[in-house]
Amino acid sequence: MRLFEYEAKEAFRQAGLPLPPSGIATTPDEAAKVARELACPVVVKAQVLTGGRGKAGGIKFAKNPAETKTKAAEILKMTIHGHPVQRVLVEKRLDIQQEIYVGITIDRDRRRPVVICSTMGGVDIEQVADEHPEKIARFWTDPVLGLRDFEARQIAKNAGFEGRAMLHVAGFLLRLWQVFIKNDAELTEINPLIVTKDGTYIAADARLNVDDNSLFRHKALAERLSKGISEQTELEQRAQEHGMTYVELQGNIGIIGNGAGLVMATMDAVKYYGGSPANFLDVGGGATHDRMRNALEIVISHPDVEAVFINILGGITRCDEMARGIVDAQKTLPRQVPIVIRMIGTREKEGAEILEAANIPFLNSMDAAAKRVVEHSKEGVK
Amino acid sequence: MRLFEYEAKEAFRQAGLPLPPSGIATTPDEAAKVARELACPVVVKAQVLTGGRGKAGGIKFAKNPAETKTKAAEILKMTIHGHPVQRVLVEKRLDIQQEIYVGITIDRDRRRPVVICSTMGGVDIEQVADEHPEKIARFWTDPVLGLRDFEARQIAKNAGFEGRAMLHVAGFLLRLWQVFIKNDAELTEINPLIVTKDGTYIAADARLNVDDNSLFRHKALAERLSKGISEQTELEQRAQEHGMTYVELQGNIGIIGNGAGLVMATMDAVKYYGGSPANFLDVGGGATHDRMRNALEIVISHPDVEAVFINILGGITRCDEMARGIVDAQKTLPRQVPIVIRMIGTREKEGAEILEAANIPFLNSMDAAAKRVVEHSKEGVK
Amino acid sequence: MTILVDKTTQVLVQGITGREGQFHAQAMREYGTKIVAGTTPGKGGQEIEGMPVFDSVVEAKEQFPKINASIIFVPARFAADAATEAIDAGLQVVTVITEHIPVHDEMRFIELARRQGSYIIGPNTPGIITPGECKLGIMPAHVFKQGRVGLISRSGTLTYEVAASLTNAGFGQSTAIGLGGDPIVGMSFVNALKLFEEDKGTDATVIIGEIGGSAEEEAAAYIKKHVTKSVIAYIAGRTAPKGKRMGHAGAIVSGKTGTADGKITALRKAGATVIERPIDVDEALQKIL
Amino acid sequence: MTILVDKTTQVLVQGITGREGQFHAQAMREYGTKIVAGTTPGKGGQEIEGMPVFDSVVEAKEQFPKINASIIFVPARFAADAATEAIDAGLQVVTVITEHIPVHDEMRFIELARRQGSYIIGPNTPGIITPGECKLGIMPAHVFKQGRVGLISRSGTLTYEVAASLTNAGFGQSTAIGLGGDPIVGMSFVNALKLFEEDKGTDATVIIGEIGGSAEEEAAAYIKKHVTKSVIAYIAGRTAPKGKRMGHAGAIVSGKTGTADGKITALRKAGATVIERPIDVDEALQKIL
Repeated sequence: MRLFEYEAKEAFRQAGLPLPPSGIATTPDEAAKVARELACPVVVKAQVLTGGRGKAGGIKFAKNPAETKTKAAEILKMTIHGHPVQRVLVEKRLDIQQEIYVGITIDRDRRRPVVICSTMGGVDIEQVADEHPEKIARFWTDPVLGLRDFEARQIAKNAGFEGRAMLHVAGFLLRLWQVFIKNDAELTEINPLIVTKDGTYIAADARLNVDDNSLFRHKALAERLSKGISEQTELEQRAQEHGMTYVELQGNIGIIGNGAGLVMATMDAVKYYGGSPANFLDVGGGATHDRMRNALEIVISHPDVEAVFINILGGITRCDEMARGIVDAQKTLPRQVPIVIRMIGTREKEGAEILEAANIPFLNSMDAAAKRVVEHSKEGVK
Repeated sequence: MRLFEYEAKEAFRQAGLPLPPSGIATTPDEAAKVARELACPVVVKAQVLTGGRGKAGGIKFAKNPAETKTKAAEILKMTIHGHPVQRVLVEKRLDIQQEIYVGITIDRDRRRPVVICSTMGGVDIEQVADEHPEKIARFWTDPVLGLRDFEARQIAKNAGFEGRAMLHVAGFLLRLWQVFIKNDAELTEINPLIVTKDGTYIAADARLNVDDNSLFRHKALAERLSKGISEQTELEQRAQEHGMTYVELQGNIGIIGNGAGLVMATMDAVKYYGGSPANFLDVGGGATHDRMRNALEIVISHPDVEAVFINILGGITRCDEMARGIVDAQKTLPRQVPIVIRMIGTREKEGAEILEAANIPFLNSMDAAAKRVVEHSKEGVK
Repeated sequence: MTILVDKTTQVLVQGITGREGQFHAQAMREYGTKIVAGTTPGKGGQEIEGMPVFDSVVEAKEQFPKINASIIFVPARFAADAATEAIDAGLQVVTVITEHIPVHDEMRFIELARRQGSYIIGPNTPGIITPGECKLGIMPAHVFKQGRVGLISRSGTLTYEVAASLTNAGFGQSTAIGLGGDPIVGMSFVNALKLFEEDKGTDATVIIGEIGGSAEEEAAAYIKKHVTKSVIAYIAGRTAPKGKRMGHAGAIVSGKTGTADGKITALRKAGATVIERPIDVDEALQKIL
Repeated sequence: MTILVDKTTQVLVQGITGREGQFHAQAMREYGTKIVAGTTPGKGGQEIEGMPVFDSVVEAKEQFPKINASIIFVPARFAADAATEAIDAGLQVVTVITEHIPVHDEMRFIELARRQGSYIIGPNTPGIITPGECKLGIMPAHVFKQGRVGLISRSGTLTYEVAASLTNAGFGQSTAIGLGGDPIVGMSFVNALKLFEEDKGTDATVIIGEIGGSAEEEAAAYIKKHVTKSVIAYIAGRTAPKGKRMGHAGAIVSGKTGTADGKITALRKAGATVIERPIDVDEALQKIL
């Protein structure tokens, strides 16, 4: 899960990372009050669970409380990439001399955390990686031993820092490592880490994505998520609550299957035969008929869906359970769309009987089913 | 440094170890108030930085607030092994079904933490080790990997716990390990870990000794020490403030030297020639003349001292610095006692000149000096 | 001939008293896998359908010193400890079925396994099967058949889809491995390709990849340099959008890495036959073998 | 012949820009030790009396690949990191002069050294000296003389006392090692005895122990089993009371362990000559050699 900037900064604060003086506000008046307390030019930043808020106009400068109020009012009215802004962070504006990048993420292929450092902060690090690869230092940390002081210094040096700057940046890397470990981070970064004109090092921005699987260790975050405050859409959230994965796409065919790889292959087959998936739902392993019922409801909730393809390969998942879920769902679905079912594997015979009794046709071949659902989807378009 | 029981319990609480409901009191009235709040039979425990308070009468039971007040008054008047009682801990009295021992300390020879667990809690664990060695399970933890869950369970099992009891005890060991690591402990133990009649596991006592060398990581403890609240005597504290080690002994000869091994050997030599050391002071490596002056002042502050033996072997320590310190000290010492000096090594010649100028005799041989100081000490006794 | 597991493999089931553990222990035993014992901390001394339950891996190994593999059905928050325990006890193959294990935990026990020289299969894997000899997993056994094609996959049900195609077409499998759907898994395509290359019982290998990460690109580099046997590859998620997790935590295209196109191109360049539909595996193999 | 360090040893001084580091780097070099370079993070590029300063051990090793030993003068709170850095860079002998290092830190880097196969001398040690060849420490060099007696000690100045006695009596030393005064130290009596036993340049070994721990008892057990050369032992602190730390953090009798009597008895039983005064070392050696 992605954390709000102000949440990430709280984690940073606990690790001893220096931050700009700031306050959070949910109304323009509150924002003005924070600006008064800070008594200096400020920057007003939209708190949203998405990237690119700067380009979208979600970051504005203000010279005084009155201006802060105006700017905060503007930002609080915005919706950035589908996320309505509900809070702004009002921060002291810094006198920037240099912008640095430090970050830690997980390198899948090496199976290790990778610490990244660059003298080119304040811009998209992937762009720096493309255009100035020599400006980026990377270090793969031993996940058992953790990041050691001397390693942090070497990373900073490799990125091009010398003398006291090297020691400063190393200190930030070590504290960021604490954030990474303590919060089960998938990614944490400071971009930019600012050196002010008087030589102070400050974490101006903060990013922290926490591994969803670790939330049993992070109760406060789990609670925030349970209130529905997350970067997910409503349907994604509903699916997750039922232990399923839902992804929104652009087409008009709903895709349900058991197992992520199979659902992706199903999606690819639909495209192969000229169709276009509207969404993607993986019911997961060993799903019950209840879950299948929910899956159908969620997929059909998407207004663009004009046909549904259910692809079941019974392993731990039992075909009879799935069939029962489909039959149940059809009774209560808000609207009727053609449903094409492909079903083989464990308890296939029992599942077949259930579907036949309810007069629901099904196929054995994934490709045949894909062709059929594409036909249905095109009928709908007509 | 040794922590008070209530301090140790605060560290336990932070690690999630279950403790009896309790409150701290510095007066009998406060103790009665705590007992009222707890609303149950209580135990009143002297908070002192020494062991054996139970045998000394520093732990008393009380059935109600009035009795708590009486018992607390008694305990708050006590001095246990030289430590006046300034606080009592008033705790809910537990319904004991079983007493368990769990502890972690450092095994010098294996250079590892050793986790110790026994079904025989509530008594001195060293006594259990002597009389029932088979009742004690020990496990040497890898200091890099730390104690793992499965290891904790195995320790509990090896100590004789089965089923749910094994899981409970393992949980305590893991949390105690957190205490050990987080507090740079030399020793931490729960004795007894109590199983109540209703099957709850509770840390009834708490012991925690923190490595003095780690105090830069434990600011609150360092501050408590700096206020002079410690298990050390006043002279030990004064010496420590000057970076020296002082130990009180039983005889009448003060011993000063540079280097712990040398001072011990000096002490042994004094005994060898029939004398008896009153105290032991190691000025440490590279001491200045100031430190030597302080050393002499501290050693002579001990009223039993009738002669002093200063044994200097100049390495990083310079003989001239030491000689200057001795000359300085003699001017200001509160009382005059015979001082025998043995001095060789770095800047021996310069040191000799300083001492000669001040009319202070010195020797080159440790054994000759030891003999001489023993003679002086016996003159004093006459 | 097979890789990693065969009829001599002696298996410990970690978490044998749980619903899943119990069910699959029995299913594996029925398949012919030598399930020797199980563990559940606190339940040592019990029996599950005649299989003895121990409190710890060490105790199970004391009783049955020939145990050399384990399969883990322990809940996510305890799974890392179970895996570490198995690695520490020196088991050679540790299959982690459990999904939703925190990735930091995974990194740590995978590193410990590397030091110790243990193979971790998974986490979040259906397991490994050597048809007719040893099933160390939760896959439906009937889609697999003894044979000479190696199968390596990042996916569960999709593996069964491909295995069923193979089996129906008469191509049995030497061994089939599910690598697991998490971003971080123990065994990689490269590790498995190496073992199949060395295995005299394997004539060709089918790899089933998906979007996300660059395990397939690494496989391609390895194939180019070290693999002499034929490789057929299928990549799921060609039509998946960027930045979305497609069910598997690991199936995500981030920036320029992890795209199906990148993987397909790399594999083609390395000389692998890349198929567009699972069903095409049959035809591709017929051309090769 | 000598142990651990000799005229070929190439030394790195960690913390060379500090007062102590600078002073002793020069003193060692004057003695003849090959001081090749030094480190102080953040001060790379400087020079100290012609010795180049690097930011890290790795950078120093890149420039001087033959560096195989280091000596650490870094303040206590940074010393563990310095030691770990040296171990990680593969240095064979790492001498830690620093005192007051937290014991948890010590346990960790000593364990890492064990895995890596590096020798840690200290912490809280005067160092090691092979008279006439290499001084890797802070001891006053003039009390040592080239010769054939090995010297192992837990103490600093007491070592000089004994070394001076030896030297005055005409017994030079092959190598003299200060193990360090902390409860936890890297090299033990047993490690050092083994090296002296194997060293053709050593005829007899003198060990200087003290109360606390059971390193001397372990040494006794080892001597009994494995040491053929004569051993003379002195134990300081016979008259120390129980439960008091006698200057060294490690010098404490706790319960029944760590007493001088226990150590003396064990060493006598193992065949060592135990002397009562440092000065007696001369006579004891004359009887033996």
